[in-house]
Amino acid sequence: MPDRLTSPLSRALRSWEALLIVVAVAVFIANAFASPYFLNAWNLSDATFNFTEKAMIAFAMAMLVIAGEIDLSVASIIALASTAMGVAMTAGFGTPALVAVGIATGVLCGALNGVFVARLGLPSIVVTIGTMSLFRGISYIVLGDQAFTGYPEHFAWFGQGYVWWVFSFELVLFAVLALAFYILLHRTNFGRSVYAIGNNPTAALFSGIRVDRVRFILFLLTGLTSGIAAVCLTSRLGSTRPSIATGMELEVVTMVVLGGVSILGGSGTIAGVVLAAIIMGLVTFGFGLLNVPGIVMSIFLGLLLIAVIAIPRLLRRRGT
Amino acid sequence: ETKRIALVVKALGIGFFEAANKGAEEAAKELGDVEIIYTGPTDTTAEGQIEVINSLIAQGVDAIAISANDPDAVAPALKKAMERGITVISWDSGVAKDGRQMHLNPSSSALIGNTIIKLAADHMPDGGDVAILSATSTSTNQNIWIEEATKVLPNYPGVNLVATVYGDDLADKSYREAQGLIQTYPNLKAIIAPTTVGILAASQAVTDAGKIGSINVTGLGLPSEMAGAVESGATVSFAIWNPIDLGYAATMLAYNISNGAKAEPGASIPMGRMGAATLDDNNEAAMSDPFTYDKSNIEEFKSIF
Amino acid sequence: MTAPTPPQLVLRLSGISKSFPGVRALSEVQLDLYAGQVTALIGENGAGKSTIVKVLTGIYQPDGGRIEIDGAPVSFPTADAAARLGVTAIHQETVLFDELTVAENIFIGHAPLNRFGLIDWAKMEAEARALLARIGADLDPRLTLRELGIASKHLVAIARALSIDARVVIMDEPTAALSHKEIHELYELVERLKAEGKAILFISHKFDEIFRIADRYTVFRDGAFIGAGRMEDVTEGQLVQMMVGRSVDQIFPHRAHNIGAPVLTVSGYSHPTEFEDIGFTLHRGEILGFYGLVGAGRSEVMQALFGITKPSKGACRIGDGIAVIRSTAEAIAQGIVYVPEDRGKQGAVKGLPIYQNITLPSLSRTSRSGFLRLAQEFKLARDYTRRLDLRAASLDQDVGLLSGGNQQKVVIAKWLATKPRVIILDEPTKGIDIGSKAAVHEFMAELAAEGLAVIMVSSEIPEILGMSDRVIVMREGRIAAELKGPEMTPERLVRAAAGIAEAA
Amino acid sequence: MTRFLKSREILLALAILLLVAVIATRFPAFVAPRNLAGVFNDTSPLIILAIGQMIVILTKCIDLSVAATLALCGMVAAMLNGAGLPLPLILLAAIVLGAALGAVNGLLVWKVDIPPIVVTLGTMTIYRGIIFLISEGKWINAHQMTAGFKDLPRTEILGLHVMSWIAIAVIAGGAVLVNRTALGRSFYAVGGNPHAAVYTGIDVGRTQAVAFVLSGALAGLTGYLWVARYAVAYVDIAGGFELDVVAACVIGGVAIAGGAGTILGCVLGALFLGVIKNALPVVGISPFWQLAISGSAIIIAVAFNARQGRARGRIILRSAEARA
Ligand SMILES: Nc1ncnc2c1ncn2[C@@H]1O[C@H](COP(=O)(O)OP(=O)(O)OP(=O)(O)O)[C@@H](O)[C@H]1O
Ligand SMILES: Nc1ncnc2c1ncn2[C@@H]1O[C@H](COP(=O)(O)OP(=O)(O)OP(=O)(O)O)[C@@H](O)[C@H]1O
Ligand SMILES: [Mg+2]
Ligand SMILES: [Mg+2]
Repeated sequence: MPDRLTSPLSRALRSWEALLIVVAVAVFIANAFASPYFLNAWNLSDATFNFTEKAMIAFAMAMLVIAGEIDLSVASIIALASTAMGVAMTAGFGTPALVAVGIATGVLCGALNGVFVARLGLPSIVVTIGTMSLFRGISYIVLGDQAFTGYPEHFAWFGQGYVWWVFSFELVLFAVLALAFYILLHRTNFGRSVYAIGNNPTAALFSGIRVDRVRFILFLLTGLTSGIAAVCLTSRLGSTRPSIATGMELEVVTMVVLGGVSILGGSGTIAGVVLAAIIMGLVTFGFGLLNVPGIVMSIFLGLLLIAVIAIPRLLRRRGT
Repeated sequence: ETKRIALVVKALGIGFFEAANKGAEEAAKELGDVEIIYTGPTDTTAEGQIEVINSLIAQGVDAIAISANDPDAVAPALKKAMERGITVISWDSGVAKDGRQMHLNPSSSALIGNTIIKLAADHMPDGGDVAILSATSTSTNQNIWIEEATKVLPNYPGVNLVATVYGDDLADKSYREAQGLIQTYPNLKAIIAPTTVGILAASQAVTDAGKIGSINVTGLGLPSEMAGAVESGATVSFAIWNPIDLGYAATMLAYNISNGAKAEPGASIPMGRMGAATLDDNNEAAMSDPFTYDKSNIEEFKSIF
Repeated sequence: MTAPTPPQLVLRLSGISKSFPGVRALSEVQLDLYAGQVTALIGENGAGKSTIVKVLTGIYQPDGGRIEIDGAPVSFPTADAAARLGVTAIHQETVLFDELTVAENIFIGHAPLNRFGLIDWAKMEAEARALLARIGADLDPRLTLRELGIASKHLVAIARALSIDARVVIMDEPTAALSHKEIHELYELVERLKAEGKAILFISHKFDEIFRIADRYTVFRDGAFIGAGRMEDVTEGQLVQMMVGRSVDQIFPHRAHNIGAPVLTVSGYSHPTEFEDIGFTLHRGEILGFYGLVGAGRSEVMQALFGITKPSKGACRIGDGIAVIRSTAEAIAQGIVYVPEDRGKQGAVKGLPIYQNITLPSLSRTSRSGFLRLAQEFKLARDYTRRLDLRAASLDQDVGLLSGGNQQKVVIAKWLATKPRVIILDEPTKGIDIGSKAAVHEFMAELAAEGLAVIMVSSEIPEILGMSDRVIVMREGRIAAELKGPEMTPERLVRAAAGIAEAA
Repeated sequence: MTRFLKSREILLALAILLLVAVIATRFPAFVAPRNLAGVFNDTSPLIILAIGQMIVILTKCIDLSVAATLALCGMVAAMLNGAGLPLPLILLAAIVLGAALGAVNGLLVWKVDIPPIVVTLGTMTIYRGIIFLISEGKWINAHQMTAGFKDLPRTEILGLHVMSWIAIAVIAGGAVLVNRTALGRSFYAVGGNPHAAVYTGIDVGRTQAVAFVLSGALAGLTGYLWVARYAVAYVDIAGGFELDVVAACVIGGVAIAGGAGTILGCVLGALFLGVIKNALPVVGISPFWQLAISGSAIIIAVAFNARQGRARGRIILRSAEARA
């Protein structure tokens, strides 16, 4: 018996990622024709801000969804982490401490979700709808109608700074996290258990995988990446309001699903999420250059989401 | 070569901003070599405005005139725009000082603050409780007006400000907040809503509660939207400046600054038929006085804006 | 021999075939059912008995063949259609709704309506009570099903089948989970149905039962029709011969019984609702059989040993030390592994390739500091699949695409790869074909010979008797008997499992 | 009916009564019948939508597009009103359009087999977008609506607004549907055990599609009520309201995994949120607390429900069966 049925190359060519690459290239070319401003290094660099923060969370969310769970509280975690940074700033903390506070708040929020889901066995969709209100609610209690402004000057670098030429800090961080999550999901035991849990949690448990621990860690990871995104977003906006990042959870989930991660768990890749992030970024930017209102873009993304999932299913049905 | 001036609004679809766009187009026609890009997010968020600003930067527009959802959050993006040589001014709802070259207030904030209190006080000879129903808690302009209003409160003895609540410029939320005010404060004599969404919702709530005559709704509204409330008596009078003039003036200012007019304290920059804007120490200027509407003149204006 | 009137043919199946991916479950089988007669359908596990039931009740659509009722061709596109044509079934697995009441479970799909067309609850409950009384079940129709044990659930399933006024009644292993008394009441019911002129298809693995109530038989083997006839014309030996295609005692491998030191000692294991006071000792090189009716609680005990369910009291010694097993990971670390009964749900991770299934519990050995090493994984997988003679296109084929027997091999390979001391096999040959079955038996013997301690849970008496050194019989969550050597007779097993006193 | 009064509903009802009582000690005016009627009236849209959502959740699906459906139907109703259509036709159009939008969800779930959460995530943005396209983003304000259009929901009959009466009718209809009809029971069957549902001749996909149609129709009806009540229609009305609707169901004890839940629980869940929403401004707690409070309520409710319904495992010991 051979180890592998088909070469990895031929498999890759028939995969979801191949479809996404085609879509991405098509969107890129369409944009280049539609607007004379598109093919410009600085403009393209600016366009990346449309997706980098969401994509950071989407990597962790992808793993969570592959494991058969979901976290709808990510945007609210951003609000709470940003509020915590604001409080820390008012207390006179410096930039490194602010970053630490933001990330730590994210991890704590993730841990709370993790306890509810992994320890108490509650359904994650409901728990995170609850914590979604709770986390943002705390921000509202702290801030009310106020805002935190006046973050230290160095702090602006995380959301506005450039590492080299057109490569912003956020873009580089996005790439680094993509690589890290690629390794974690596809190259480690932990990643393997995530797939096993997503495909069959009972069999995974019967195979000696500490299912609850894995789930808990996955919630920590979405919390962590939300905390990181909170640092970037707060730095980019230079201020904190409790309404920060409203509705972002749905964009993150859309990105994950568009990236080919099965919402029922069990399959999906980081490469797919990266491509989906780029497609969503290109679409929003391209429409933006044509001054198309954001809501029209979201119709397009909604249709794209349903179409990319429906078309393979319909074709398969006709095939059999 | 035509100048491309972007009129960035808080959200698309709001009557006030549609009217401002009319004014901008009027200015463009008058100037001849101007193209107006009317744009904005579909909901009133800073993030949405930032995406819009980024795409305007990429298009290399000549000027951005913005009514901001958040004075601080949009500032970094606008700073970047200025670095790339784009003229940036704010109008209606301002941007933090370093995020724009100048700000055009529709009127002087002190005047507006005073007007909204006065409109309420004029119709409550015996004094009593009043409450404020504002837009979002982060709206710069509303917050400044409320601040100014509280400052002049001592000049109106007997007028007792009992609460300030926020309807987020959402019709349903504003309605509920107004309802809450009516229930909580049995002696309420007036609701002041310095926002067009809020004043509409509040007058609806007062009508539904059967309190026409005992609670007067006032504040800032559009004649076209408020005609019904004035007719029913829920609102005796309200004020607003002309949004068409505001859009016109903002466009004129953006055009002139982009053509080299210096925006610095004390400078006077022409704005077409609206005269000239004189900048104060914060590079802010006021356009004109608010104008009061009541039964006597509403018919005349309701078809205009 | 003159029958007064020849029995009337009600239902005739001919040339029925049905394939699943990788399995041909039925190939051109035939089956006749007569009014007022009980036809027994006999065949080994996986012979296709339940599949034909599902074809007859509109759950599966056959790939080909004819179904006739009273000589007219019919088809059953849905479960509804089958019921309307007068075919009803008690399915092998209880297909009921935990959140609904007993009465609703009986009547869902055809509940009695009042004159406004609304469900008449009072009437439904009264009718449910009457139906339950008819089968001798003392259940409150208003209880939710979740509150019942498996035997009661089975009675509800029987009542449901009877709630449809059918001409054809199918019973797929109806007695497997019932107690002695309930079984007798079921027999009486079957007699009554016969008298009412219903055509009955009765599926069972118990020969005494078949000889007691059936008038005719039909035998399937590996999805094919082997033969049919009248019960009075056939002996038990002939039926067995037809079922397995060879004589029984050849099936099991001969093995030396080299029983060594104790490996696992369990004492006083209890659980609030599932089992009580379980104790036994297992030795190196031993195969310990666990027998009982389905639902006796054997799987639950095994899962407690494997760290899945937590026992409320009791102790467990492995080798010399007290072992505390709180999770499956700890069980594996202690050298206990469990090959579960429900391959689909608990054993194989469908959606993952073969090699990943095999290495799943051994990842700590194939990886280096948490990072996967594919070459190592393939090596381990290759070693064990070769040993078990796995048939697959490649090691990265999805396990879900394999046949049942090959899936079972993957699951066993996965556990052997952890190099355990104790291996628990729960119904290891359930639903796998004869060839694979022999391979599994062969293999178990080998493992024991290598010094592994083996626990085998099985509901098949020949398998239990053929393979075990010692047998523990469980009934309703308790140990009913421990039998060894000459005590190990089918008779005594059945008596202990059913709770019948020993014959004097 | 007593059979449906599980302890969960009683506890929730007690919690609501306690909440109201605590408020009443400080603000007696809150419990004036008129005010309570007002609270009920304000909660009516939530109740109607929660009943639709419950039916969808019963079948193991979820409908995230309810608020968008509501907004689209409301906008169309307002536009038809502007076009001079008589009120009964407007109502009919709103309901039919809602049902059609629900059917789109349902068909994608049934025929194309896309997971409900993905379908409704997609249609939620699409439906909102369509509002923008048909309205060009413009608001329709009170003065652009006819008096009849605005007055229907706020007309008072026997001390309650018509909107409240409609909610009561939907509650009654919903209760009859899920308790007394074959279709209603099949919602429970499909969600409780889809595999077994097939054995009883129930078409799982079709039943789920029907649930979406019902949810859509109720959202359409609510769309008209909402727009007429608040006398405004624009793209973002009821933005994010889908989460309140799901929350009401969850607090009311509807199991997110399907197959379990009652109309009464669902109504109580909605009322719980409604009382909090209405009470906060009265009690003088800053409205900024509202989010955190309803979030905590969701978590407490789900933890509580999970504890109650915790699978007891198999019951093998005879002695244990009686106790269960
Ligand atoms: N849905 C299915 N998908 C794939 N294979 C199936 C399916 N249902 C049955 N099979 C296979 O078809 C064959 C016949 O199964 P069936 O359940 O009819 O056996 P059976 O005679 O009822 O056995 P038992 O006595 O164990 O109940 C088996 O090999 C089984 O694995
Ligand atoms: N209380 C129950 N409710 C529903 N199904 C049950 C229940 N108990 C058992 N079953 C089903 O019956 C079948 C066999 O029962 P189960 O595996 O529990 O037997 P067991 O307790 O393991 O005993 P054994 O292994 O001795 O048969 C399984 O398909 C299982 O899902
Ligand atoms: Mg069978
Ligand atoms: Mg078992």
